Amino acid sequence: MTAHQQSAPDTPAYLALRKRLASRNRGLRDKTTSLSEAIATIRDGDHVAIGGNTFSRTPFAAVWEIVRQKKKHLTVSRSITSTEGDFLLAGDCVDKYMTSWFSQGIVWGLSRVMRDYVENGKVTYEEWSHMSLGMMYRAAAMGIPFMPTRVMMGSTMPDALVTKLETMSCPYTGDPLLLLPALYPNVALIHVQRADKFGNAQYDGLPFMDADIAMAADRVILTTEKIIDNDEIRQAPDHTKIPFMAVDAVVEVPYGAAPHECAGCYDPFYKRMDDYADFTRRNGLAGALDYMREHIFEPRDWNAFLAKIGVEARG
Amino acid sequence: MTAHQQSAPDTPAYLALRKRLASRNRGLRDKTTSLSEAIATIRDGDHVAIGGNTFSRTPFAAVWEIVRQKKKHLTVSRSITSTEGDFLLAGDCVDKYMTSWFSQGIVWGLSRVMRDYVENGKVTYEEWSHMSLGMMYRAAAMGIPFMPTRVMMGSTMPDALVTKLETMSCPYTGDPLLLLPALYPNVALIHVQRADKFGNAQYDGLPFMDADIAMAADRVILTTEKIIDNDEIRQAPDHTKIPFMAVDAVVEVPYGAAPHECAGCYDPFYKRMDDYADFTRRNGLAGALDYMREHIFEPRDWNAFLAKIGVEARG
Amino acid sequence: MGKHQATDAYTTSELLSVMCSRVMRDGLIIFAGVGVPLLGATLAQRLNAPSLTILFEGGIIGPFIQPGRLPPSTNEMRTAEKANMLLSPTDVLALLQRGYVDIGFIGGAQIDQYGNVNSSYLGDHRQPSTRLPGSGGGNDIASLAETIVIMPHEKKRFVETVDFITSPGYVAGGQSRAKCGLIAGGVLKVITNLCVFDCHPQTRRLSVSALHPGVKIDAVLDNMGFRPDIPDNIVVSEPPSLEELSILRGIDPTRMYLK
Amino acid sequence: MGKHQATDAYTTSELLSVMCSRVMRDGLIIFAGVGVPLLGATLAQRLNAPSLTILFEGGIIGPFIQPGRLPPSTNEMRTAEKANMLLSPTDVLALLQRGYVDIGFIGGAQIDQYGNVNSSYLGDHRQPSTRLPGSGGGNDIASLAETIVIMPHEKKRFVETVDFITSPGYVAGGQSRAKCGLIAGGVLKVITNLCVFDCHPQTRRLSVSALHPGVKIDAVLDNMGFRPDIPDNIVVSEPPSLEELSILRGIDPTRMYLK
Repeated sequence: MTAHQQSAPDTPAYLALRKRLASRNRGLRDKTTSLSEAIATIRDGDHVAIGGNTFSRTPFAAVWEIVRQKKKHLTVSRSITSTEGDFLLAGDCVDKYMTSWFSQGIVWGLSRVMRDYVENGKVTYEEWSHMSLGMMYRAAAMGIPFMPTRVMMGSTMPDALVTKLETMSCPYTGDPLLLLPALYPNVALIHVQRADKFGNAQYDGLPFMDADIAMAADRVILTTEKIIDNDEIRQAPDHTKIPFMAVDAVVEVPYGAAPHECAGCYDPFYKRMDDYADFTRRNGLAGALDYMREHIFEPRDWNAFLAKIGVEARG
Repeated sequence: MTAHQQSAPDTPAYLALRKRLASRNRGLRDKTTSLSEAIATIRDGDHVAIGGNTFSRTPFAAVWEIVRQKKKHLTVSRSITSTEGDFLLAGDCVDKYMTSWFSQGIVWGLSRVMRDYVENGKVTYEEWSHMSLGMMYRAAAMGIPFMPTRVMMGSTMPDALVTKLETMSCPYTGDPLLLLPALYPNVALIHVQRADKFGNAQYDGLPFMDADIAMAADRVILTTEKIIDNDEIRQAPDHTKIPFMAVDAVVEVPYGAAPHECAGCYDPFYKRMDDYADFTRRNGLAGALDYMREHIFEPRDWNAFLAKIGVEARG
Repeated sequence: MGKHQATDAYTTSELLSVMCSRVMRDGLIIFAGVGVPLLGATLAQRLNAPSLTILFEGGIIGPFIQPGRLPPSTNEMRTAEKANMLLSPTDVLALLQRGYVDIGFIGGAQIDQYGNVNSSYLGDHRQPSTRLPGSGGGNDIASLAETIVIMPHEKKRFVETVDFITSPGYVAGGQSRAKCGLIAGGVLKVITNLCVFDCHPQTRRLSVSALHPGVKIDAVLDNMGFRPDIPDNIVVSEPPSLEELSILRGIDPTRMYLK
Repeated sequence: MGKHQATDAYTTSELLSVMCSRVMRDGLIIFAGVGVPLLGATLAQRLNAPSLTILFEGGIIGPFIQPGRLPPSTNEMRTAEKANMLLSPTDVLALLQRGYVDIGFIGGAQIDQYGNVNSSYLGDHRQPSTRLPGSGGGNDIASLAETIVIMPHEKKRFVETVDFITSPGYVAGGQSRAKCGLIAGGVLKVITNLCVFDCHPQTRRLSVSALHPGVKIDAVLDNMGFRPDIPDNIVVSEPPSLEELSILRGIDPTRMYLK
């Protein structure tokens, strides 16, 4: 037996975790709400996990609203981070960022905002391997306190983490293993192609880590291109990826991932992403703040933002 | 660190495991073959894992052929076992059976054959909790030597296993955990609604543990109601559940799960299952052997078996 | 089952189903097998718990049970009819481990004074007199959730110590369950055709909490192989109401489970 | 990149792509990023490895890369076009852990004498001069597979010791990789625009195994911050053939990656 050594910051005691889950109303009830009300439930200091990946199925409207509501001291985790990370950092929302990769995208190069925040010590930055972050969510989703793995050993990565990682030798095989602590976000933000009012969510194309993130989190805020009838869900329950009982808020947000892509609904709006990149290429962090004033704080609502960037909302 | 204690029988060394996988031709190649040739690749003493569950999407034709080919000394694992377990036991194919539940189905009561084999010590019988068996396959599928879990502790179940289970205290939380050793079958038998000739498999309805079993195994023998074109797979790659590179043989077997069900293709043939139950109700093991002579050994081929039980094959 | 409670007004399985339904409050998530717990859950949904959710070990979340179309098993497609989501058994059982399930229901061949349930072996497991079907998800439910055991009230089933613990209750009583590593869950109630037990908060022995209508404590004791705690404050269960029985009979009009 | 090899006949990226393609035998499963490895893989598929399979960290198994439609990233839907299967990144990376991948390809900002790659921090990670994009799946690939590193041959990139090990090669040389816990995988080759390195079987230091056509060993050494092993048996790479170049240019007619 390995002795009890130390608690990782993101691994709460099992009973407390269960209590948080038990306190939620997980029944089959209407959870539709507005974007602002859904995001208002996020508390300063919460750990917010973001679904999708790079610029694919990003819950962009939800992140946009977090920045508008000026949430503070968040821990944010996302497997691969794009523009939304810039806005969260520059919006002064984040104390700690956990990711495996951070850039608007290969074609736009390094994030000037991220560099400014990390190189000047303005944010606690944890870099994990892509699989490690996925396995930490998965351990949490499965209700186990860690996932054994064969990565991140021999690298400098564990030394650059706040979390102290444990290792062990497998009692069955003798294999050396690194133990990834379960990662329990307080809130998961997920954007999907369709969901019903109860929160049963179905998505197409690349699944990313969304199902694990949803089950790992204390609460899930779901934005969806379209709210469909529960009957449609029940006709194809083998396509449901996130069950209603994990979801706390359902918000219909057409183009809710724009300017990122949403498979089957719209491609990435590359030109719109170029526009943002121009702001930071010219003026770094100040350019990002200019962009954010015009595109996040000044628009009346999400549809006004869409109009501003030249995307037509359906609603 | 936990010291190296003992090797579980089903957890081969990591490098040997990788070598077995590397030795397979995993490229995109035509793997279609006949039922008898596919099953002929199974060696006496292999560990054979069976997909589906109870009488749903059972790879029945594949099991039927194993019994016909009189394979010996197999280890067989299946999460929930129905009639196919009777045939494998009574066919003298099995040295060790791993399952969480064994009965033709609730309505037919206890398996007379299984009782005969277990109560008379004619088979090594390992009972695992349903989730435990699933997690052992999953650990193997993920390439980790064990999965930590919170079940089977406090029960008598570990005492009745050949495998000696290890426990530990979580170094992050102090939680007591039972470590389920990864379970690597030599062969997985999977039946699906559709697959292409390369082995890309898609199935509908309840997924059971099939995806984990396929990735856990050294080799996969796939039977499919229908072989479809690879183009159809590539049009909906998010519905592929087992990738071609895990599959070694693809056999088109219409009604390949009969008399069990195959979602969307056919319901369970309850009457045909009643017929078998009558044989064992009257004569126990001897009745099972009578049934097997008539239904497994005497028919010319699988279609003759289908005709015998009154199911019309398409082919 | 014992015939003590089969009055003119309701059958034993009707009584058990009603007793089950009453513990199912709205919004709860329960993990059930087919049979009595499913009947109880469906009754509760119709009566006062419309957003109650049922999980089955086959991998099924929130099926829609239509009157007259009760499923025959927890692991086939009929059970999945009009479900909200289908998962692997591994993942649906992991929901228990994650803490998603409020109450799990199990049965078995034997139960003992600490609520441990045997569904594996009668006799010594190395040379059993009867090999039973086994745990299925029973061990997982009992290990990970607050559990209600449904059990026919028979002497051969209520034994002081079970031959084999498939689904652990309070193990050897007191704090032993947690000491074995099971830090969550435990036996909430044992519901029989004669009475309801809970477990004493310290000793964790079965303790009679309610007698079903018309049942004397002697009938309870005569049909058990050990003596449970008999506190002073035993209540009498509210008999099934006409409304409960009427809805229940509508759910299973062919009396598939309502024997 | 250094301009030493940009002859009239082919560009640097054409050379790199051809060198990459030659290690890709038929039937292999490779884990690649977009760019040079993808060009090399697609070339190999067209030339002599039709059943070569490509995996991307976005969760993509066996996409069908059409000439002129090369994807811009490993994590979006364009990359998934006509794939055989889509998985979560967690699961596709777990295929590396399971041993499904024959060769993984990575790049980075720095590489050192033992093949360790840095794509995280330049300078001390506690106060870096440059924070780079990071590992992505790089650490996973390098930890779990035989790895080929593609790297522009520049002095600032080939450093004796990297500032930060994102993707471990042979760590501190000798047996140190296995002692750190990485019992499988390792650096198979480092392919640059000037030469090919492998790692010495004992010391695990980079060792020149081939010089590209027209390249002198001095050019290799002049553009590195440390001295690699220089064995006697260095060969000269077979120059790209007209057939290879012709197919390659057909795959990327708009020269998206063929700079």
